[in-house]
Amino acid sequence: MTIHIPLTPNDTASAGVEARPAAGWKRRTRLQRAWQTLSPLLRRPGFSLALLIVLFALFAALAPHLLSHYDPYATSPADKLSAPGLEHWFGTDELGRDLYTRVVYGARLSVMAALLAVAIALCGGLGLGVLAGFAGGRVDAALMRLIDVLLALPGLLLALAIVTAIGFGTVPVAVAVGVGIIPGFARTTRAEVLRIKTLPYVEAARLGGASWARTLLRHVLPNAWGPVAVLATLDFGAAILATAGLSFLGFGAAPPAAEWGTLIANGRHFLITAPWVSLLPGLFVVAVVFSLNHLARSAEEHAR
Amino acid sequence: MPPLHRLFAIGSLALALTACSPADNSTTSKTLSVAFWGDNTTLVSVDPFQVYWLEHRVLLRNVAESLTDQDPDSGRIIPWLAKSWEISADALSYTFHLRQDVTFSNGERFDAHAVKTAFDSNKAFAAQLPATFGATYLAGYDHAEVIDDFTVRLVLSRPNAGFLQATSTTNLAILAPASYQLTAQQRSLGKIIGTGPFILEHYTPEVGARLVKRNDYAWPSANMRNQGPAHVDAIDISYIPEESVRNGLFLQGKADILWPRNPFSEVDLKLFQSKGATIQSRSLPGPALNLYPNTRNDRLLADRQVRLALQKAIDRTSYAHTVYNAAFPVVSGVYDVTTPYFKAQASKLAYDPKGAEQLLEAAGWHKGEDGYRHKNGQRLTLRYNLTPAESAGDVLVQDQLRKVGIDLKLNVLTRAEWVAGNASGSYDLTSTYMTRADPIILQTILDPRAANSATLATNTYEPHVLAKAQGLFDSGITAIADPQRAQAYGQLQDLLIDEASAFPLYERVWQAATAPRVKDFRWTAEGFALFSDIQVGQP
Amino acid sequence: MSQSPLIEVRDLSISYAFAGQRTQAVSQLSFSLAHGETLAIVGESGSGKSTLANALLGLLPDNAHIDQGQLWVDGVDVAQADERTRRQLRGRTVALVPQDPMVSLNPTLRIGRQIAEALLLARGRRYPEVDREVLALLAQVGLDEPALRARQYPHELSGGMRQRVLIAIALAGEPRLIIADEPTSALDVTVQRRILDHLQQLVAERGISLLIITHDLGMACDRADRLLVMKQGKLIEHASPRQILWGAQHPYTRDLLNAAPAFVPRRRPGALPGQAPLLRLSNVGKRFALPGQHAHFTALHDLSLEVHAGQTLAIVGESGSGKSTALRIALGLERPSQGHVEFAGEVVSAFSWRQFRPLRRRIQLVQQNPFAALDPRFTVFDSIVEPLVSFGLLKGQALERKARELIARVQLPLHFLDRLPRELSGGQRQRVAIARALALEPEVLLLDEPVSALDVSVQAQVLALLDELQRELGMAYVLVSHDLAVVASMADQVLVLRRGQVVEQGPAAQVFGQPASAYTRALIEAIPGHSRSVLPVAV
Amino acid sequence: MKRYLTGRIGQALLVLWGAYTVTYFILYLLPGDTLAIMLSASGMEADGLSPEDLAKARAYYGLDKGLFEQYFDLLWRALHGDLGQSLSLGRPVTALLAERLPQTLALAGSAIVLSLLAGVGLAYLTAYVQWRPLKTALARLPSLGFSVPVFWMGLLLIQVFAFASGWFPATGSQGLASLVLPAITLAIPSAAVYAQVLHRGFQGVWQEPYITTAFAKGLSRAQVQARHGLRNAALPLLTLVGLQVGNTVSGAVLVETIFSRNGVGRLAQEAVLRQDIPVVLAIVAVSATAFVVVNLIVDLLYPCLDPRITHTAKVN
Repeated sequence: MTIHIPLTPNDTASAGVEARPAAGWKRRTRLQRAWQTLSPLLRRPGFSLALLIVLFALFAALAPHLLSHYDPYATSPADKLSAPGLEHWFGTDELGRDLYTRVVYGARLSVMAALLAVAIALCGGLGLGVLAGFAGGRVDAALMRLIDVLLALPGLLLALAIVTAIGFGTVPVAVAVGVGIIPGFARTTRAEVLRIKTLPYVEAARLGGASWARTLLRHVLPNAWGPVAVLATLDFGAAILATAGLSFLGFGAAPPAAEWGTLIANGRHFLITAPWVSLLPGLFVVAVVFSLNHLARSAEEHAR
Repeated sequence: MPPLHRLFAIGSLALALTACSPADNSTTSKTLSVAFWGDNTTLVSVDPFQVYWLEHRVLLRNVAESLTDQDPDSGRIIPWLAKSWEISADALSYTFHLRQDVTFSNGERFDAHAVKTAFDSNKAFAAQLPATFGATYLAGYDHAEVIDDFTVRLVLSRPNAGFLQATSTTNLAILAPASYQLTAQQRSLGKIIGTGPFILEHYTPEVGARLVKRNDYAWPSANMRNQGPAHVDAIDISYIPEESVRNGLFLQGKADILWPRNPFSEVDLKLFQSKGATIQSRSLPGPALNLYPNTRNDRLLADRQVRLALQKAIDRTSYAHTVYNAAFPVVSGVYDVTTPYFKAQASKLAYDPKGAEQLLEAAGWHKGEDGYRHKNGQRLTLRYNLTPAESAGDVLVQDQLRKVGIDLKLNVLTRAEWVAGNASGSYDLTSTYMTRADPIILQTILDPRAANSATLATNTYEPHVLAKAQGLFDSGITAIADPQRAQAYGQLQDLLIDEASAFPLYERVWQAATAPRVKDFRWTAEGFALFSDIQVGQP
Repeated sequence: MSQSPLIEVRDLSISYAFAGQRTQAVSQLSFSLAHGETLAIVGESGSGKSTLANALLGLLPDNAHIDQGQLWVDGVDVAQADERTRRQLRGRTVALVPQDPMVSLNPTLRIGRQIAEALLLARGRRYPEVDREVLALLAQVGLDEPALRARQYPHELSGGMRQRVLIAIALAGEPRLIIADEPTSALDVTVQRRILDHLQQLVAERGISLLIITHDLGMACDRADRLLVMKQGKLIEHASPRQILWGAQHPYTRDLLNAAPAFVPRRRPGALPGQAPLLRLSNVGKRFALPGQHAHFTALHDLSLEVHAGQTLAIVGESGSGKSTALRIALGLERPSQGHVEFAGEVVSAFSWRQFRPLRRRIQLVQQNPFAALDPRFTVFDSIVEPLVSFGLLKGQALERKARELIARVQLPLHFLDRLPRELSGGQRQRVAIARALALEPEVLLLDEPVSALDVSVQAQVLALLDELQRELGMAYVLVSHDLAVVASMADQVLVLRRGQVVEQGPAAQVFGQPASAYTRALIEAIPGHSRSVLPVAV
Repeated sequence: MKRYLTGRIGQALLVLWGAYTVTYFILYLLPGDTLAIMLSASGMEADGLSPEDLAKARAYYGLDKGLFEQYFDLLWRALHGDLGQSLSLGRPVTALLAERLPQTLALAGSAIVLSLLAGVGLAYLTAYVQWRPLKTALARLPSLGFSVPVFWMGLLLIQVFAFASGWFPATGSQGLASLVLPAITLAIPSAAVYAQVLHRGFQGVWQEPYITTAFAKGLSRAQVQARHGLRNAALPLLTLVGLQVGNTVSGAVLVETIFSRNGVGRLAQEAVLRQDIPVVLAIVAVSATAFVVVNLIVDLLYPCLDPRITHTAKVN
């Protein structure tokens, strides 16, 4: 049983007792406020660790060469399938390439693909959701049926069809995955918009003379953003998994570049003889996705 | 929905545990289980005439038989359902004298009428669907004449030096007339009645097939050691696309023969051998795994110097030893060694990166800052179309070429796009293979007049070479005497290497791992197995 | 009644751990409760009264900790007892009538089952008379058609009916003590009174002790034999109602008494005759179409009113009376189905949103729930200047100056401009909302239940602020409220609504002094502490 | 109620038609000539044939019709229960589905049951456990569940439970035992989602005043959780079960590939690759129907679980 008693600030000291000199007051910047929100979260070791892992992945995507001195594509037949050790942290693959390096360089493709997918889903989903939620009526009904149609199509089948339609590679896979998660975003956004639209402060803003555009941009979207951002973080993880799934089926980037999914997929032939080739990249993916989930959940719990 | 009680049963782990305890009954000892890789998902068929899929041809070899057989060691054609034959001087008519003791598994008698029915049905099917694979075997066939019940004459309209070999293949295997009354579709799904030592009990696409022994079998060719009915009672064939799963099944003893399409990697090989398994290998007759260039339309490989440099830049020894193992044969010609009239070209295929770099420099390609060669602002990038996925070997070659400054772009495509790419010529390198124990098979790839893809075949040669190559193909197919054929095909192989119109990568060795209890695994000339010879015993 | 008291609390201290800090909720509290006695614990939010109720039931949340003291309930020390023993006490010795009947019944279970559950716990699992007794209980708590009610789900009953069901549940275990935690604060006043009367009657009949926990000193004085007044976890006053009313010891208790807006109509000069009203509603009605039917629901019927500068018009009614609809029509948020709205001599009821917009500077709203009226992401500064920004009236320095002026006007410290709504208390939020409404310097301010969500002492402060602002700025107020005491302290004119119909309308003194309708009289009588309005406390 | 039902069914049919049409046109936008694929499948390439031969082959495969003509033709026949012929397999699609569907239904059905059992069980346990460290650990488990790639989990399970311990067969479509590992693999992500949602449901429900009412009656914690907590916490789960149908079909594609199961998922993947439009369309139609029907059932079931929801028009 977890009942939290809300501790309301004291009401008594309201009547100008603490008045400071007028010059003393300056508006707080957004950065300061963001820091104030974030700092209690950072004190949790789990959150910090998760953040660290995600930042590592993002950093690897931006500057992989700083994290490893090996060439991810240079084959070295003599070193093929050597076990993890000091020289090769994750071991080597069947052509003697350093696996850790390949995972780090793979981050660029995988993270970019996932980011692109989430960006597509965000733009599409946010657009549809806001439009449906704000316009209401027939527009809403029509858009929701469209979303239903997208939902009714199994995600992977839709992605497969899209990938075969526009070709293999990281970008098509990202597009396919992104289209697949649009419905979720659209639904969440719409629900949030519908909820916030009726809240008293939105009415107050309207009565204060704010235009719909201003209400939307200043009140509805920022307040709808919370749940949508949490969903985006969760879907960022889901997109990594979905791209991995498509790479597993062979739709990934052009070789020798390899996404994480491709690494796992290629390594699976050696599950019996050299398990690390598949397991270590797999574990890395699990760690990153789990961290993303953890961040999203912590942020959500914190917001509640 | 499955029955409710079933669902509940699944929920209970305990139940499931008891349900799956290994069911070792005595019959399994006489059943041979074979694990192949995935089934053909593009053309679902076990109809002999249509089948090009190697695994299905293995199956068919043991169910349906042909007029002749081919000696796996010498490549000579030997009697089988036909006791003897004569070929007319103009090589246009083949008279076969048939065995008289042969019956189909449905009880029908094997005779000249059955042979005529088979050939005529195949011809009719080829007319309806000219694209079908068997059509190439039947090239030139005009009609059959039944001389008497056990003598049949097959008449060609134009010479086909490969025709006699064709009569030994599964593609021209003789099915019972009843089979041809069915539609091609029904045959494709397993309604196959042959004269072989096994009967195809059922074939379930993508899952597997089951062969059962025929007890009254007594007409093998000389290739078979066992002259009577098969030693094993049944053969269970399963198609398992996932390599690790397939290997696991074999290691667990749930498969007696592990027979994937691609050769084993070194680690797998050692693992299997450490468990007492025997590795059976045979080079598949037909072209080696070659890359074919596109020399037309001002593509980079139009320059012979660049092609020759490419030939030198490929380290075939390292390929064989890295991707496979130290004992793996290094490819030494356009054909695999088991192909009749094979001519070794090992010295011309030696790894010579310095030579390659010199050739490229001479051709005006100079290394830039990115490590790749450039000429007139253009990078030396070669587009290699492949389907459905790249192999470790492709990536290895990519890295080998990088060392001399060639950028090999591995362009992974769906089968559809790959086909379209070949037809439109939007590639620099592409690759395909066919298996048949006769050099004539190369015509289906490299002779524009007979090839599946005329564009691919044309693009392989520079314009002035094409005529020369076609001339050699013609001499090969019209030649009647062996020395003439040997000369023609020898020159052809020289031409392809000298002109760098084919880049062999590796010998297409087909490997199967057999469990310790499996004895007498033997190959046919085309690289299939004779299940009738196999004995299973205690390891 | 010579036996030991039913409840004996000695030196009890309870604290909560929250966000790494410990907060004292109850400190060193001692009291006792005799059999058959009615005791009231009075306090505002944060006084620890609910914590005490939970502690008596042994239902403290996980993060609460009993630091010291003893809690004897019927001879058992709940502070020390194990969960099993405490469970024995609950329902059978101590029962609870919870705070908000709307959410205190399980929405997915039928009423009958929820009562039966309590019965079965008290009488054993195989109690044969369950069904009959459920109906008997339902009848006893004053519900018509008990058989029907038992089959219904909570959402099919009104709030008052649900509270009666909860009383039935509390009675089912035949407890010795019933704790009523703010039992009626969520209900309409007239319903409140009937239910409390009924509860006290039932308790008296059965000789059950009653512990009322409330924020309403008036109600406590009406109902209880003895009163405990708590503030911030400490017991500050312990007396009989009479003692408290005639001379409370502690200044806080006196403050509470004074703060509670006593029912004293205010007397002020009326509107100057001949002056045109600022806002006038003429014969306004509103109908809503019901979904799926051709029927209409009439929310408002033929309402006419006038609001003059510097005056307050109060609209009084219980939930569903149409008072909010009237307000929304006046604001142009809803179109009236009939009649029209005039603002400053202009008919505005047919105005589009765009046409209405300039008028928004002259008519503003303060909303009911201060907890949702502020954008949680906006600082106080952003919130209060938003109307100015929307109308593009001020920028930069001028904007900040105006913000300082406004925040001072609602008597909040300057540095509050940086706070986010979640860092403010309810009263402070309502002040911010008022400041926002004042930003445009409107002539008419609509107040929708402006203090109903606030503690009594805070209510008084906010009302005082509103009064002061009206005197300084000369605004007209339209006050919508269900609380007659609030209305009486503010209004010049009063309008009583019931189910969309105007029941009574006129100057405050007249309506309250000589109510013409029975409904108005009932409303006035239902005011807790009305009986003592003759007493000289609220002068 | 009747009116609601008609409207809801109409809506469902509209969604189905939308799904069918969207898929058809996506598939028709694919590059590559269907005929070329058909021919290459049988070992020939289109440019090796004369125009007459090509026309003959085109007619043989039924590809000699226009885009919309084929669409309406297919749609019309689909409405009559004829899903057409598979282009590459040369068999009626209905026969193919009849052969493959039971496998997938068994897999998906057992996966759904398993995921519900596991998800609900885990969340129930998490809610019941009071010891903090264990509660936290259990609460984090679902996150881990859907952080693991399905195919990776499948391979891992095969290694551990099929090859290392030999408890279950790794592949095959026959028997209960061969269903265990794939069903578990497919169930894990859904179970994680259910557990997570139900866990949150419990978190919310525990704060509801009616739980206090229940405790005040003298019910034990276990009784309160079972009688008052579960049903209310599980309400959001129902919608989710409906939505997970699509994910289960997606998962089936991967799981059937790994476990060499001969189901619809694998058929779908292969059909997309060889542009076998009738087959893909049929599979999409079937899975969309499953999705729509399950969600329809969910909607109709809601009033049973939550009496506050009714599908009849009501006066407020």
